Amino acid sequence: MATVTFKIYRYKPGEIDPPRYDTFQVEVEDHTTVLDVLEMLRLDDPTLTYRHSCHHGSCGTCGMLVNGKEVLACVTNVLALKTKTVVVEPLRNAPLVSDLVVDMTPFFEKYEPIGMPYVRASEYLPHSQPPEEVGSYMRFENCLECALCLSACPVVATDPDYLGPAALAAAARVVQEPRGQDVHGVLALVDNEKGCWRCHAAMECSAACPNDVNPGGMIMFLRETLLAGKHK
Amino acid sequence: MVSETYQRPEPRQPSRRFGDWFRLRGRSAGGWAFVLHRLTGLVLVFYLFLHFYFLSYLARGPEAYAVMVAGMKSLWITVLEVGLIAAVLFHGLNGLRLMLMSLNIGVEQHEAMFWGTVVLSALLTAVAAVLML
Amino acid sequence: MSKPHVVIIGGGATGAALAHDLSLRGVQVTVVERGEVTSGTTGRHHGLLHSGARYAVKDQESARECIQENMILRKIAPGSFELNNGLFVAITDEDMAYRPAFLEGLETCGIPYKEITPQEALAREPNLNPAVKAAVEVPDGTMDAMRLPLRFLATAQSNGAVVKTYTEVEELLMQGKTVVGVRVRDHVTEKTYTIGADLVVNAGGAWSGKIAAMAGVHVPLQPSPGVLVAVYGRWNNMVLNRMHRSGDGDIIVPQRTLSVIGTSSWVVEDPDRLEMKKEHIQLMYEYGAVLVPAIKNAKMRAAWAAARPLIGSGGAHTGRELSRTFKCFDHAERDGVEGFVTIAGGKATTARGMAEVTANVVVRKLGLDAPCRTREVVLLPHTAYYRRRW
Amino acid sequence: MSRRLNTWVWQALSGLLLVVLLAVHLIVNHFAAGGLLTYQQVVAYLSNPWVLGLEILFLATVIFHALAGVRALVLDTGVSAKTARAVTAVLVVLGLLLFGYGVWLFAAIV
Repeated sequence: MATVTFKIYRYKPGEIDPPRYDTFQVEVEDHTTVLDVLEMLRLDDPTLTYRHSCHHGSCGTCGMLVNGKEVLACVTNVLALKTKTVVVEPLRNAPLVSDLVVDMTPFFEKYEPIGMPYVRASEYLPHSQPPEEVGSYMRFENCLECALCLSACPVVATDPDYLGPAALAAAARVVQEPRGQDVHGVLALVDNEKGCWRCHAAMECSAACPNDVNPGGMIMFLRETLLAGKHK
Repeated sequence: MVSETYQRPEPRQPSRRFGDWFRLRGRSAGGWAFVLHRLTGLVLVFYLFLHFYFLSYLARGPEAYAVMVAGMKSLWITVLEVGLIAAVLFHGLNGLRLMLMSLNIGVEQHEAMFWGTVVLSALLTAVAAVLML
Repeated sequence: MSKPHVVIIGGGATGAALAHDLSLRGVQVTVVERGEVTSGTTGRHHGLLHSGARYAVKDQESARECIQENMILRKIAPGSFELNNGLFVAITDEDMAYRPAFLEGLETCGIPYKEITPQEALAREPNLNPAVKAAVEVPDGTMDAMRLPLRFLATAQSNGAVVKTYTEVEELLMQGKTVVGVRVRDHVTEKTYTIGADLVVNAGGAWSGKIAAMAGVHVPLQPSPGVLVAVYGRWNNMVLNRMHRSGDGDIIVPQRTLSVIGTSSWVVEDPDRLEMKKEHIQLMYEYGAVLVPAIKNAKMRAAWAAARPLIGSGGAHTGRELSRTFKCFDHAERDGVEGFVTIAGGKATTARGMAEVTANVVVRKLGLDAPCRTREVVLLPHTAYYRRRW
Repeated sequence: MSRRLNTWVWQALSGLLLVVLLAVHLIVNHFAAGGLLTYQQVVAYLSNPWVLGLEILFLATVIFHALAGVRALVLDTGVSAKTARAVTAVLVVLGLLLFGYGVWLFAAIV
């Protein structure tokens, strides 16, 4: 058990506006995560709003800034942060709804048209032999649609029309494993100045990504594909 | 029973954060490379215009040019010139790094390549400084 | 004539599937959810698309529901599952003793299965405990606990349903003994307002007892939490189950880049206060290692608790004795409260079936003659859920 | 990729060229033998038609690269497509003016 101070960003349109920080003293244990703390705080203050669902870093809803860095709150251990004060703020570069809740609509406006299939061939346990009716083992895609990469990207910060790392990485996945998708159509979506050529390779998206999508590397893969004319 | 009309306010749109072009805190090496590339690029564009201005002395004849060149012979100007060399070197070498990355070469090693760029620029700047001072 | 209006309380799997079903039947639906959709129990389950084999001996009603819904979901939500099948493996002699009853249960419930040799099981799953004595393959799969319900909600929205998140019900509005709407608080502004309804459905899952109490009625619901542990890596590609009476830590569900070990079980009174039992984390590791020995060294990604909404008397101690099936309560028949229906219990796999049964009750009460269409209608992708305005 | 090379590719190619040209320019103009310090030295240097050609190529490349960089910065601010086109037009004119100025300067001293 240790006592940690939490400073939490609060905003409610017309109500808490301008935003403020609320401070709480919280008792945490070894396994307590930032999301656990928010859940505890909400018992006393039901007005605290945040997004969450799976609690194990698989759904991607609880993206937020913790001490200024983009993380999934559910897999962010409080004591591992090693700070006496933990500052929790909403993601950057997204419309703010309330407290820590951001509007994901603009994210999906760019992401959905790419049409990345949600399952992919699994590369795990390559020597195992799947039963006949299964064909090859499959698994869900890495991308959690959490928007941490968009929050970290310095270009998204100033250009809302930039396609952004998540959509570009999804496009690269379609090129790598089309699963029936139209590769040329997807490449046409990204081969322009609001697409993969807008990126300045700061690679902050890849540093922020909680699930090894490596969007920066995927954007570089798209450039290579386009430069080398590999898809023809 | 009739519902009360209630309209939830629109979300607050994010403002454009130009500070993020130059924010070093909370950044990884790739982010620092981006910040430095942008800063040095801006410095070099500024210098390009300055250079054009100073070369206009050439059109005013040998004497005017000699006066301008003599005016450049201060230590402070030389120090600024060394800074300029450093900016050129970093921007050029990091540009090569960005080109390699865009050919999908060394993307996994982009941080090491950034540090290599920094070290190489520093070394070459030192050589230039020795030659100039 | 305008469409009848139904308010669904709860944006979990059940509420989502019901919103979809009712929207297809010409009902105007408003879903109110106090937090983010699927933030209660729905988002936190293993992500298991049940074949029903887990319940084939003890809870055959649930088992039949599962295999039926499993097959329907494959049709209406293509692309939303890791369809790698599942294995039930016997490790001990005790497990072997359970085998005949297990196979008989699969037959009885109509769950397709294929017994494979231990050698073949190990060829498919190299990390499996080499002590495996018997292995039975069943059509288990993995689902995304959040994104499958999002597909129901997305399709419902495209058919006119409105989903109001961060909107908490504070009061059920009554006229005499009839529920006529809800008073809600919008946590975005902390303003309250009323939503009138021809009928209100309580799909609050583990919280449905609390909601029912607002209308002065009791539903025999027992929130039963379990601890789950997610570890990095896929240690198996098929869902691995222990072939024995369902108990603690007897399943490893590979999901995305993780493996989820589940699960313990106890009962609580208040689903908002799930005390995370730290010692259960170690237990999950230990039991998981019986199936896949290497998993005891796997790095943990997260441990969490989720509250199952089980129907029961409240007399159970661990939650295991409670059925996993569901019940639809028409409170008019049961408690004399009109305009109020509760759907409780069940599982994510059976959410569509629960919705069908509930919607049948709802449309009958509303005097509509509209058949269920959710067995055929293919759902929109989950990304379509976000084609919405605040 | 479309047959038409995009600005990013031109930016990269001009950058690559600059690495070579700028090295030559810096070493010859400013380092070799103490650099070009007098008017006469500059005139003598540029009297070699190869050198002059190289310097004019350098002039064009550096102007393109610098202004394309400015354009990238402006596009990063998320301006509308219309504004982007206007900015591009202004930068093209500015670039041509700068190039003209450079050529005029060479002409004035050669």
